[in-house]
Amino acid sequence: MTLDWPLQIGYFLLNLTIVGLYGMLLSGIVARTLAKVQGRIGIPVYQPFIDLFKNLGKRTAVSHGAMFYLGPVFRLAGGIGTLAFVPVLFGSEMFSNFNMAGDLLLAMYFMFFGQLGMAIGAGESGHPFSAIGIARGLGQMTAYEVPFALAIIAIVVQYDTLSINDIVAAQQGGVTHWTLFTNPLAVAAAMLAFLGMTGYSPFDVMMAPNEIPIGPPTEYHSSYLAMMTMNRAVFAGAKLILFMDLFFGGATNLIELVIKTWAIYMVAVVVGAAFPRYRVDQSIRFFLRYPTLIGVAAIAYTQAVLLP
Amino acid sequence: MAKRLLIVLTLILLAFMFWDVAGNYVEKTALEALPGRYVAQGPDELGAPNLVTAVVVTYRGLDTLGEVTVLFLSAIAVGLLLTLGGGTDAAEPPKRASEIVETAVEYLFPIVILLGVYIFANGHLTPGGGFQGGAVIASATLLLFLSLPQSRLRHGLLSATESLSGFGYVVIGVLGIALAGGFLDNRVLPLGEYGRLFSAGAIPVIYTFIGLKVGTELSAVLERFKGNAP
Amino acid sequence: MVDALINPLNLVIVGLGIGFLLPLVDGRSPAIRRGLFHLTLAYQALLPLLWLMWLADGAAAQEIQTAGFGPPFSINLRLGLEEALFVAGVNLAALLGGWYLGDLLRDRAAAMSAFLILAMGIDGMIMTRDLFNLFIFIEITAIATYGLLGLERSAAALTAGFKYIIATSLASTFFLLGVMLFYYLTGTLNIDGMREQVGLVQGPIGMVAMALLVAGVVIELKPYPANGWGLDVYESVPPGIAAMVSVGVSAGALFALYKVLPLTAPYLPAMAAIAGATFLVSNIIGLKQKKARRLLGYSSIGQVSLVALALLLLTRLDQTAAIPLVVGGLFVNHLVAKAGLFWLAGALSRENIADWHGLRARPLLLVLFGLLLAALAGLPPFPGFWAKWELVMQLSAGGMSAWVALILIGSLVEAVYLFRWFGHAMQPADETASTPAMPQLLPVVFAVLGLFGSGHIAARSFGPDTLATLLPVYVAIALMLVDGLPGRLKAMLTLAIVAIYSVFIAPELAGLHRLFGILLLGGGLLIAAASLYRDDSRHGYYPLLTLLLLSFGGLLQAETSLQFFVAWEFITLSSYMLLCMGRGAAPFTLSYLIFSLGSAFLLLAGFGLAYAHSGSAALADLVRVQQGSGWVLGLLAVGFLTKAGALGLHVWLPGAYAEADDDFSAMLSAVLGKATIFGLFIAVMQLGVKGGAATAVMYVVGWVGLLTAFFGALMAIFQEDIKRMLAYSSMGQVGYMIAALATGTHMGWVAAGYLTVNHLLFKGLLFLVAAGVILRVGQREMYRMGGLIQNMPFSFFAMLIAIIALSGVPPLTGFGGKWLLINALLEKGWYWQAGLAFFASAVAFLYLFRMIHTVFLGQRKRAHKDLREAPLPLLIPQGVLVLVILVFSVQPNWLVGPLAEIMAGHAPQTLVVNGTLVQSGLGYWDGFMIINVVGAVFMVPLLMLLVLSRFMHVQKVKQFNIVFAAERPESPETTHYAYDFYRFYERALGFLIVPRATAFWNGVTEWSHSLGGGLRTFYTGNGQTYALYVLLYLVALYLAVGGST
Amino acid sequence: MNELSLSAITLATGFGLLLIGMWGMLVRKHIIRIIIGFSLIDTGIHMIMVSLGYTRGGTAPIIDAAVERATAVNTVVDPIPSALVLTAIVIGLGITAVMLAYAVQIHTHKKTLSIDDCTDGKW
Repeated sequence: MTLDWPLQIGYFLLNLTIVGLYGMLLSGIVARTLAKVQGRIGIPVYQPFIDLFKNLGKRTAVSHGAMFYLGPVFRLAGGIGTLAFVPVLFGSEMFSNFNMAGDLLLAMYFMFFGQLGMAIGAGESGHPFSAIGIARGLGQMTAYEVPFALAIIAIVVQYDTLSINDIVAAQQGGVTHWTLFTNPLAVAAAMLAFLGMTGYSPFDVMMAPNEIPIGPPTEYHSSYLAMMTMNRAVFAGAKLILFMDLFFGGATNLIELVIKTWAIYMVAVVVGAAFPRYRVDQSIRFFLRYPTLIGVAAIAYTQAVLLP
Repeated sequence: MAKRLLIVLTLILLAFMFWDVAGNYVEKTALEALPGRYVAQGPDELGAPNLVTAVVVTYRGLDTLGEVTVLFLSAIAVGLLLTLGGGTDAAEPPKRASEIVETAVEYLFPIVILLGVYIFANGHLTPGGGFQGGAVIASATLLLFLSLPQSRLRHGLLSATESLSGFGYVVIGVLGIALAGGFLDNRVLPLGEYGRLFSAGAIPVIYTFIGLKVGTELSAVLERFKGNAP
Repeated sequence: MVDALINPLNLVIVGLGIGFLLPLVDGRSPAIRRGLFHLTLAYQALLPLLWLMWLADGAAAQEIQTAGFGPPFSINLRLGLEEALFVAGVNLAALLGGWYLGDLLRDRAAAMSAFLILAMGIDGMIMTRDLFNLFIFIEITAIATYGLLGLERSAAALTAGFKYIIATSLASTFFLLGVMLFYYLTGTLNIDGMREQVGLVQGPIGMVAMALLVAGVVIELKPYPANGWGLDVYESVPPGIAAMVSVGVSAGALFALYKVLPLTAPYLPAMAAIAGATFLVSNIIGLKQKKARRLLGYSSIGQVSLVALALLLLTRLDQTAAIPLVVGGLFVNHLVAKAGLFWLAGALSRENIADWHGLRARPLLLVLFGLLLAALAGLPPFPGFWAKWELVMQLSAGGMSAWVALILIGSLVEAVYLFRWFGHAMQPADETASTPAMPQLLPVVFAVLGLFGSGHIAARSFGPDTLATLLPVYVAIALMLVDGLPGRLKAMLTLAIVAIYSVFIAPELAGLHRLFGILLLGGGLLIAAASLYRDDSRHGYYPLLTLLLLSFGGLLQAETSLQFFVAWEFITLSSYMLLCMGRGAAPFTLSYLIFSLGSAFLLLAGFGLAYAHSGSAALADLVRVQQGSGWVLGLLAVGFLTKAGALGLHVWLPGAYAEADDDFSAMLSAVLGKATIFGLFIAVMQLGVKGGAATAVMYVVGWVGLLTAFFGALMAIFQEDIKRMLAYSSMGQVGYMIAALATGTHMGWVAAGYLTVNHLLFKGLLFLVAAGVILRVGQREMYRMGGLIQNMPFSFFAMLIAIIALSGVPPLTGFGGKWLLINALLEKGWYWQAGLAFFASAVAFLYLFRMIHTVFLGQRKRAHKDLREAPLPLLIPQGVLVLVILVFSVQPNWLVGPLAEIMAGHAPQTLVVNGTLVQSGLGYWDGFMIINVVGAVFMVPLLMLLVLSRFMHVQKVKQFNIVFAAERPESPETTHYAYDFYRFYERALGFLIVPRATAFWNGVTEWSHSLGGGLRTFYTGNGQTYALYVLLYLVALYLAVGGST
Repeated sequence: MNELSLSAITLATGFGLLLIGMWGMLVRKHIIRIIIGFSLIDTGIHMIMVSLGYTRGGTAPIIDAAVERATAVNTVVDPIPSALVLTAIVIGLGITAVMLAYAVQIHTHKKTLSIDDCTDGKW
């Protein structure tokens, strides 16, 4: 397969910009929404942009070492990379990114890239809260990974492919073809896992502001922090798009994309607003209980009902 | 008690087993082929009227050599056990026998020895042989010990006799390989005239060696048991 | 004249003649007496050896007549090949034993006579062809023994001797009565004559006759429980005498059994049952035994029973052609090894096996001891190994699998107590006991040499190719001789030898074998090169390492299952010995060896069954096994899984990996573990695709693999010790390989191959990094480290690369493995398993982060401020491994392509490699493109940060300059979050890792020990009870077979 | 048993002696009595041996004036068991002697001759 590399890179930068901006905006919206739910006025939706620029403009920075310095780089590269391996819009060459490099498994495993790099960078800071936060985050990650993986397996079995594009293609032709309706158990498992992935309450113990002030990124500030904010936007966008592609029929245009991803995101936000924080061992057990059972049921359902 | 019961049970079962043999035993009415051949040809082949001797000394000579060995070994074993490291505790000297006995033994001793010699020398002709003769000789020693508990045997002489007669037996056997049909063949010497003392080839020689060996060995064993041996 | 000198009858004549003469030279000239004694023994040993040679070259068996008449009129003897072998063995043992006993016998001409005649009597038992004459020789042997037993004057020895007499005299009474009844029935005493007329031995009298004869012989072989008298003797009499009773008298009894066997055919199954039970039970009781000599007694009885069992079963199968190798091999093995051990035990004169510690300080003794034990345990190249192999093959072919199981279980139990003893010897000692005098050790040295020699001869009967598999041992022995050289020089020598060997065999390897050749030998060389970092002499390390590495070659070159198994056993033995050199390894070596041997025995059983079904011993003919392929595969798979440390069978693994020398841990995990995978490949490729039961086996193996992967990872995260963590990690990673292999598909095998290669790279790297860190820090607990990135940046980088490669995060090699694995599982339809694989690989992140963080990141201890980077000899192999990982990360198709090609020869191809794109039926993956995209993507934020940094004042801050509740932390110890890192995870999932497997195996241990304790309560020590057992044996035999019909 | 023959009686007696000897060996505690038991067993065996070699109406196998050489085959008993029993007797004697020597030594060391006190080795 020959690729027109300059064009491809150009397209990707475009995607990156769109998703990045959208992600920033989304976090503003979420903050605002949460404030409303809690009866506060909250920040303006453009506040994340202000914060970003403020951080970028800082004149000083301390470093604890090379890995500390590279941590945010890894983090942001992880976010951007994840986006790079996920097609944004179905049937559009412009919005398909570098999806041809690998399938769903690539996207799933690449999500860890940034986390790992960040964890190592934060580790070098020597701050115990960083280590504690990472330990908790990783621990929780292993747990929600289970229902998520089961859900993925269920739909891979259902569509008999690992290619994200093919999965989206199989959902075209009407709302009823979405995985949400053809395989609701898988979607339920995946969405529960999604709650853990976003790191909102009740699964935010790794950042737990009250006990281990924001956890892993404790020592990061100024430009480092700015890059991490950017990553949150891009990474969140990439994950949302992946979920949309896999479970909600994908999107053929940007409007559809915005609506669907916003809706998916709101699930996490609403749940986060409604439930208090779990202790980390509680959340581990939580994910390994019902979400996992649902995931198991999803595979059984797929095998027994959908395949024959 | 359980053990006693088990013993009884075992013996009862053994008894049943033996009954299987005794109950099914049929007395033979004729000789089998092998002994038949010994009886038919033994006298001619080996020149010994006493077929038991023929079997013992020649046909199954290796058994007999082994038998001598067994006796030699038991003498050694008794010797090893009773001489090294203490031996029997002879706290009080044994009591002397009465004078009658002592005197009788003085007369009897050479006669018994002579009888023993007679028995092993005529082993190929009459019932008897090296072992029997040797045993009689040893009984003379026993007689001696009973009457004179303090008496000592000449250990070196005994030992030399014992060793040399054993070695001589083996040498005769080897001569059998060289001069006759095989190891322990008695025909290294001429068979002589049937029924005479000096006949039946090497049988009388072998029986002499055996008789001497058995006599000295058993005597030595008796002395060991008597205690206070050298 | 020459004819007269070589006449076999001289064995009797000379022994007896000199025996009679010896007392004559009593007292006068002890030197002459001693000279005569040894000269006679030497002649007695030389003569049968010569005959053995001639007979082996095809000379006719010697029929010796006595008294000038042929059988049946006179007694005749025979010296055939079997007789010559046994006589030579016994007389050699007598020669060495006589030398050993020299001091004890010096002043006792009578005892010398008895000893000479004892040997002669045994020779007679072996050679005679007359049943009554056999009785005579039995009695000669017995009484000579009684006499010699009386040499020791302790109450224990005397009572033991008396019990011995009671039992054996009853036995010979039985025998005599049996002989007479046979004579009554057949009219002859000649054994060959009786064989012709064996039809006459029937009816009630016949049955009783046979029972008596059998009981007479069997009791001499000391069957359980009627053998307490024998054990008492072994324990209490001088070891030199005990050796002679154990090997010589038993040899005669065995041969008597061999002669009686054709006459008592109906009793054969009962005898086999007795021998089997005795073999098993005495080994189990041996577990409880603490006293060295009594332990040897149990072992002795077990071994003799095994020889008898082999004889009986082969006779039953009518495989008489195999008897010389099997029975002869087992017999010689027992004879030499057991005698050697008795002598050694006597020379050391330490009663309790726990007192044998400190042998380590005396290398010669240790080597002798280890080799003797290895021989007893049936390891190559000793004769017992070849015999056991042939026995198992024949029994399997004859459908006697239950017997195979019994033999292997018994052998394993025996190995337990033997090597526990060795473990005691390896313990350091406070005091150094006096070294025994050389004259006492000389016989032991000869015994070991004899074992090598006879092993070589036994191996020859399997053809020159098998003989070639012994090459590693000889190389190792040669290296052992130059063990005095400096350590680094020896390391170079090892590397050179292995490198030359590798180059030499490389052209012969193709396909899968070439792949594993590169892994095992190439990887082995690389890891072995790291040993250069140590400059101490490491006695014995390099010869054994050479043995290990060369045996990998043997494994690869193996064409028959035997050659494979030989190499496998060498690997087991050498790795065990190497493991023993680890400082804290002592508590773990035994379980390592036991599980390794258990694994080996399962393989042996599997190969035996394969031979039974395919009729071929070629490794490539496993594929011809049709019926029973499930069983064969099951046995082989469990065997390999045991060695791989699969869940439930893993209890040996963490301790072994953790406590081995640091560089050897890398070898164990990264390289040696691959040998197991190689074996599994061979088994699965040929048998796994058979359908039927094999499919079920594969399914189970698949689950076991994934559960191993999961639990390995889960247990790893809770370890404080870095090597323990790596050990559990290895266990988990191997689990993936097993699972991939078990799919039985092209994709799965490519995945397994890929995972194997990758695991070698990153695990070698991790263990070597750990070695460097441990060297510098002097600790293994990770929480005592921290912040070492500043001191050891390269080590950090190497570990970083390794953990990324392990975790499966793109763009390094790990992702390929995960992708292939998941695809293989999904393609196979193993969806739940795939879910578990995801979970396991996520859990792996936990320990990976913990490891790199606790060691290299976080707060550095003050004491570690001046530590230096790891030494260069450690870093260079690390560099090579990093380089290889990076190359395969950029061009994974260089690895996947050849793998796909290799595996395509064995299963329908489902994986397509198209340029840099790898495609399965489900998905696709272009490693080259991924790394380019990731590289480019990485540049974006990097450039951004670099640019931003131009405008900032980036300042490197000191250690404690952190936002810590507005305070300066107290000390690194309290600030480094490291200890009990995943406490919360334990709270959540800790219930999963309760050490059930350990508890189970402890239970097995306990149970078998108490079984042994229970079984030995039959030994009351009372001579009368023993007499009762003897009588009961007769009755039981009769009732079991004949009865009152 | 078809009819009561001479040798059958001695045979049965021999077996009887065997059993009595075994009883003695198993039940008596005194070592000397155990040895006596062994001797009884031995004697029983010898009786059995001789009985087995008996032919009906046979005489001793000595071919002298009393026995016609030509018909000797029909008139003498089997010489082999007689020869064997001779050997067996000597062997039995040897073993008995050794046993007695052991008894002496055991008494020296333990000052007792009860077999129940001779359980030094056990496990």
